[in-house]
Amino acid sequence: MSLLATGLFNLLNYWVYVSLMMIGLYAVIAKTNLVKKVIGLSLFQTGIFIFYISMGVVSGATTPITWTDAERLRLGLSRVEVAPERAAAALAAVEEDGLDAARAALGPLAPADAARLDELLARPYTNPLPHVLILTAIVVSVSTMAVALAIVMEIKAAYGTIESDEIVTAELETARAARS
Amino acid sequence: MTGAELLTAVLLGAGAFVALTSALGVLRMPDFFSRIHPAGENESLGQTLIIAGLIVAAGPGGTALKLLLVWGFLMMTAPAATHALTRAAWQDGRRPWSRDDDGPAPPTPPRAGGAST
Amino acid sequence: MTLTPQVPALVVLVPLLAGVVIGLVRHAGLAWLLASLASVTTFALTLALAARVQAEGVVIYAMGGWAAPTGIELRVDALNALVLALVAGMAAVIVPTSRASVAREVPADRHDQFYALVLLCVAGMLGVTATGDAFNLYVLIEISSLTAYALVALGRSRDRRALTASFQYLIMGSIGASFLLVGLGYLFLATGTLNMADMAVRLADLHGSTTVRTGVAFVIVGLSLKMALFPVHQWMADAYTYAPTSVTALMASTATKVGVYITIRFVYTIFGHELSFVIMPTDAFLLAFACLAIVVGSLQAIRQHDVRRLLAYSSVAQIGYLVLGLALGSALGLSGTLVHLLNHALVKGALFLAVGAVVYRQGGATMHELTGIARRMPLTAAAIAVGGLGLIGVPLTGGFVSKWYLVAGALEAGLWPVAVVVLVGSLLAVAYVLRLLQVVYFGEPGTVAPEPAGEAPASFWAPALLLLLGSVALGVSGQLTGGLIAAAAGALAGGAP
Amino acid sequence: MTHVSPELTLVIPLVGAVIIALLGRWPNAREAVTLACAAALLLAVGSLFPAVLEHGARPAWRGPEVLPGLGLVLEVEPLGLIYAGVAALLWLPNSLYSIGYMRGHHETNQTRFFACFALSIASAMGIAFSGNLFTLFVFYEALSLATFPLVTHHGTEKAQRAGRLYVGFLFGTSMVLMLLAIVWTWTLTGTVDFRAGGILGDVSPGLTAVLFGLFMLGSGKAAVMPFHFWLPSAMVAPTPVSALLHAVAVVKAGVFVVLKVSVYVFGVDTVASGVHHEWLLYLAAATILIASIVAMTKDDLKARLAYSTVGQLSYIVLGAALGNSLGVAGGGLHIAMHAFGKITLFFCAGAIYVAAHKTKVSELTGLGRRMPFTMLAFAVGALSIIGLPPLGGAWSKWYLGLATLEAGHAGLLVVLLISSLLNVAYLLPIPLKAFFLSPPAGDGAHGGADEGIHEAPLPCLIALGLTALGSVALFFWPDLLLRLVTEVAPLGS
Amino acid sequence: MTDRWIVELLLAVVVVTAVGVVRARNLLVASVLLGIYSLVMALIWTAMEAYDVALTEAAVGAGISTLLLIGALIRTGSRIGGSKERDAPRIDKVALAVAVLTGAALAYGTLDMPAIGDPTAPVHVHPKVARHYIDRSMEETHVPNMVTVVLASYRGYDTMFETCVVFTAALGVMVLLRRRRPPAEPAPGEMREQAIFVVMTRMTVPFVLAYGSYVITHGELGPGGGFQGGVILAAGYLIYALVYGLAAAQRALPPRLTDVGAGLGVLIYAGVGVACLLLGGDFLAYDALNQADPAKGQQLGMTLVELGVGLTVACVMVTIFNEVAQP
Repeated sequence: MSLLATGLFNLLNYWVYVSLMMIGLYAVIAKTNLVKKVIGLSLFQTGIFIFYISMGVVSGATTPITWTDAERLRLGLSRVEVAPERAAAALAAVEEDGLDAARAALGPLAPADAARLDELLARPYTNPLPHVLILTAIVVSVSTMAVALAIVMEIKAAYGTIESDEIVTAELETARAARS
Repeated sequence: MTGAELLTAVLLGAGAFVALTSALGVLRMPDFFSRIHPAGENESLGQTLIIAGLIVAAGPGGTALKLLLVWGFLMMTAPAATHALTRAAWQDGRRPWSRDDDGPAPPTPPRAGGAST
Repeated sequence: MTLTPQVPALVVLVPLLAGVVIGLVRHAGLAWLLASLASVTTFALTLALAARVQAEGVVIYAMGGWAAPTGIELRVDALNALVLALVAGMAAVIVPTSRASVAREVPADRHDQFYALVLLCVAGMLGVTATGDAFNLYVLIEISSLTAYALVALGRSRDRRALTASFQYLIMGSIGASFLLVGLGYLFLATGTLNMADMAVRLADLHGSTTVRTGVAFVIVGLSLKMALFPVHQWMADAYTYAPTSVTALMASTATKVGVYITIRFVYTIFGHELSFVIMPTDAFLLAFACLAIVVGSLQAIRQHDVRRLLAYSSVAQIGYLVLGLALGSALGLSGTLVHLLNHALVKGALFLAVGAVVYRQGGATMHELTGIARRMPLTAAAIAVGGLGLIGVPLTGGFVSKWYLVAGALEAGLWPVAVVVLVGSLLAVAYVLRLLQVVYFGEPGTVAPEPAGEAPASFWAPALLLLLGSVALGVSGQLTGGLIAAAAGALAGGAP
Repeated sequence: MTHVSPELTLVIPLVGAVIIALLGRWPNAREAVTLACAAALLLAVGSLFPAVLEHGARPAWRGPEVLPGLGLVLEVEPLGLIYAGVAALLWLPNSLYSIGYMRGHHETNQTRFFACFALSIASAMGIAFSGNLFTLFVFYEALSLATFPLVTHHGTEKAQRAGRLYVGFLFGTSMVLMLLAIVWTWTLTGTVDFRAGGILGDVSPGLTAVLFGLFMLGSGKAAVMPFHFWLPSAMVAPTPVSALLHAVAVVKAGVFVVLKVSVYVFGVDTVASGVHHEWLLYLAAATILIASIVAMTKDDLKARLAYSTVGQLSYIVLGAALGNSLGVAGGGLHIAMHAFGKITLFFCAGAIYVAAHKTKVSELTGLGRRMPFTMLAFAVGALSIIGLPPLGGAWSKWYLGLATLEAGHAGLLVVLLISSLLNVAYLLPIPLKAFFLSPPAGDGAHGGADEGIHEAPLPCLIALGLTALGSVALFFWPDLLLRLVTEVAPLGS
Repeated sequence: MTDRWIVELLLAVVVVTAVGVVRARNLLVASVLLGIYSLVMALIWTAMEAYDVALTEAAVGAGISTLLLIGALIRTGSRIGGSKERDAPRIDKVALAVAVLTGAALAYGTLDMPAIGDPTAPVHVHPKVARHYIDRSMEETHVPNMVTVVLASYRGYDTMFETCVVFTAALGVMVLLRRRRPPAEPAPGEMREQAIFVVMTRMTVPFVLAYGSYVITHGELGPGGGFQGGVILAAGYLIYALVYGLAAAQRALPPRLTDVGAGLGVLIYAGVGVACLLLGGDFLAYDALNQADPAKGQQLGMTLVELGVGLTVACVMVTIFNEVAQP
């Protein structure tokens, strides 16, 4: 099926996040221990983060920090064998009239080096927006965990147990006692 | 493969090997104190080898300096952490198991509850 | 430099800043004073904003100076101006008059943090209603929910079950918010933008993609969780029962309403009529659960012994009405929902304040404590009576007008069984309101209740009767509901993205 | 003679109710206010009669707009006038009677009784003069609410259960069935106003039949079986309330709604032409027969009268369902005739209870000697219900009979005759035994059982005397009602 | 973007760790595994070029979450090793069904998604959103780190409320856990006397605090910012508190100060916004701060805002630790 041939493999990231969310959701619903429920909730939420970040990934991209042309050229030259004086000329050229002039100033290069240099000079950026969203989401998730654990501590103080089914039986008894 | 790349490969390989052995050690060792030894060892030796490999890979410049700082910080805190763990275990009443005690390794002192699953 | 152009930002900013400042102040009395001041100012600001919306149609405010899809914008049209005014209005009525109730139910050293949490919750809800950005909506929902979890947990000084209720509320709320986040992620991936208006435009030609459909499904499920629609309503019943009564009054009249508003905004403005009703079976899904909510909620309410729990289950049923109108997909249905949104907020807020008065005097609100209070607490009993009639939807109350439009909408859509469910629902409401009134006026047969010392202080029944006046006004005057109908029609037309 | 505008008839009882509620601590002043309001209302409604009859005017009042495009509208029309006239006319004697009864019986919270009584009258006026279905429904619900405290007046467990049944049935049928019908009409035709000849012109016959069913079954107050259970159980209330329930306001509202809806929403000819309207005829006939039979078996006097009412109401429902002007005329007349007859019977029952503390029919033998005037009035009331000539009841049954013939349902005529016989069977024996048989021989200890009995308190006697005379008067001067009825459905056609 | 097989491997490790966390009966083991889970997740973020998120995940996810969980275990379990789930893990049919159903729905949604890393995906090509941030952020704000620009300026309104979420978390924890009793002096023979810990603390705490403030202020240039820096500052306080005891730590940094600090951070953030308002711009429009050169104004605004966030996060984490550590 065409889907398997090409599509399925590079969708792997999305299928990992689906399995993480399933594990987290299972833990929240199935586990009776309240702390385990909170852990399940945090797994469930971090699953979503993988989805958002892998959405922002661009193949062959660098981290979303703007590079100035000079920095790009310097990194490129460090990865390539070129005569030092030609490199210095290129670095000087990049200040005034930009990257393509500097590239021309470098003159002919070995085909492998040229390809690698061009690839380095033209590297795109990863999409910064999902990163911002996830920064917020992580902090929200930890804040929710903090309040949740505070509540669990208070439940332990009030009920003496953090197993949800024991709590339910305790409540039933108090209700029965109240009604009698 | 220039000289530097070879050296990096060797150092990183050694570091990885130390990490692998310490992981095996933690699994195979009978009681707490014999298990804490390989874990501690990885923290110091393994990390040093890996950081040395990275420094060689990074070559002279700012990154190497930062790696050195990281190495310094690690050497300061990691052994202290292992020390703290061992001291807490000792205060908790665990005693190292030795060959002439009869019977297998003490699973756990009764008071300490299940050590591992 | 007049502040009128900055009003949308101030509406959210004032309660936020007040909340934070109150968090710092250590003095309970000052905290209450600041909170009341802030809530009243916010209400005035929402009225000014509503006036501007009346004049300009849609008020857009770009945050940080960046234009819409790049930055975050606040977009206020007739629909959310109304909900903003409702939320701020309810806060302005409940917070200033909550001093006596809070003093009785919340430990003394927690008062300043209590009012800080209340104001932050109101700020969250106002932010949710005003924002035009989808992810910003998620963050603000989290704030209003986080504060709500802590506020419900504060009820533990009276009943330890408040803690389990708060924990259950936290788990369900977080799962709901996460579903919403995943849904928004899918829509963001398909359209590339987070701004609601821009997303609406881009979604128009993406109806085929499975990503968009799953995104819509998850957003709807997440919002249903937030609204406590039928299958996932248990957390609300416990939370409203064990939270401090002034918290319940505030949340019962605002939290679910904001949930319904967001659903309207998503279904009508962002997804559009065709995507949500033709391609996706949203209407069938929501209608089915709405009808179940009405019947099961009302049946549960009839069985309850604790009046707060009775009112909580009644809220579950009333949310069924709101969602039913919204799912009909017609101007009539939507008008019904809007009128009911306003009416239920007023009536339920008043009822919970009245119950707060009983808790203040009798220390609890089970049927036993409410027996025959009419003699010594006539005004509180009157508030409960008029509120009960408002719930049933007796003619000349707001409830009747909304019931009229819901039934008309259902019939116009050819779904006469839905219309029958709405009417049977109000019949069941007669059952539990009648039971409540018989206990309040004639006394529970066979029990002699402790006599309340006397009428609760005015800070209880005065706001309750004021809110009920609003509900009756809604039921009597045509222009008031006329305005709502126009807002509904506007939302239906997609709120002019 | 200038006529008064319809909303005044609403304002008088409302204001009265407020004043009565305030005058809780001064019973005499409170009673005076009740009587004054009753008199004022009678004058106001009276002033409307010549306006409607001579000038054919339809005074109207458009109230505030409750829903965009839909407001409270009051409009006087002949049928409404009959009902309002009966209600206003009987409020006076009923108040008089209530004062005597409540005082004689030392009832508690009388203020609430009289205030709710005035509110019920106000709602009755609202129903009578409603200009559209919406206003009708508003006051219909208001009537249910106003009479609920009256039914649960004693506050005992039995009263509360009767109250629950009362609300369950009345709100159940009105909220679920009638409101559904009203909103459906609104969505289908866009209007809910009453218009002569009906407003369901362009609606498909099938849908009309459904709406007809919803409206007829929706008015639970008409106590058509199987929705009649609330009526007998409401007997637990004090007798003036039963009088109000049966004769003056509540049940009359039910059948009035049936009549008004069939005339002004469906139109007399659509009712006749519709093939799906037969079921109501048979249901009404069945109710008449069954109710009369059950009444015979009831030994408790008030229960017997209750079932008699259930039967009599179905006469009017039958009239409405026949679908010809004679039927409507018969129904309209029977509202008034039955009102006067039944209220007299209830007054007598109450007087007997107050004076002789007897509630069972079997205990009434020979009571005529002790309470001649009450028993005489009872006889007059009974004759009017049976429909014999010297009493008004005859006219309505006469027209109903003609209507069944004209509508071609000869079988229904037979049903009417049988039911009249049944009426005789369960009503006439009571006065006959009371007058012509001697009371049961005193069994030693306390001598003749009826020694201590004497006539009921004077206000009760005046009231039941007035209503008895009213029944008789209606026979000799029915032209006032006849002209009203012909205004609605010209008899000639 | 490191090559694909490394990312796939890490993802596999993460899923296995997640299953391990859920199945571990001993809650302490589960908490530590969750810490490892967060660290591997941080590795994944680094592999995907999301360095800011990686730093936050490591600091907040691994650091604070594990701390909170272990603190909760101390307060709820009998002994640190002893707190254990009561019943052996068995499969709960209903929960499994719900989870699988949700998973299936999510997977169904992924069918039409563009492949990972595909540069023509709508997310990357939107002219006014992604493209604007990538192409125009340097020119409009002279701040190289795009994530910080979007975080603090373009979507500054979001981050303000995020700071409020952190402040609310502190409020919530205080409302629930705060006791009036001062913390007890630690028993003698504790860590304080041990030379090793004293020396280690004296050596590392200053560096940690320095590094924390570096991370806050250098949010513009490289990965980092208010959240990550704030947490690192709090970590410095934690080391001190663990070694010298809570009482000594609270003498150094009184709780009253951290409560006010938490609120102050949010007020700084909102204050900057209001300042822009008063200077004629919209709320949080930093270019109003410096009429001459709007880009300078943006930089100034962002730095102040990051300071506010750093202050709040540091104070809130300290407060939460104080509340949790207090028996």
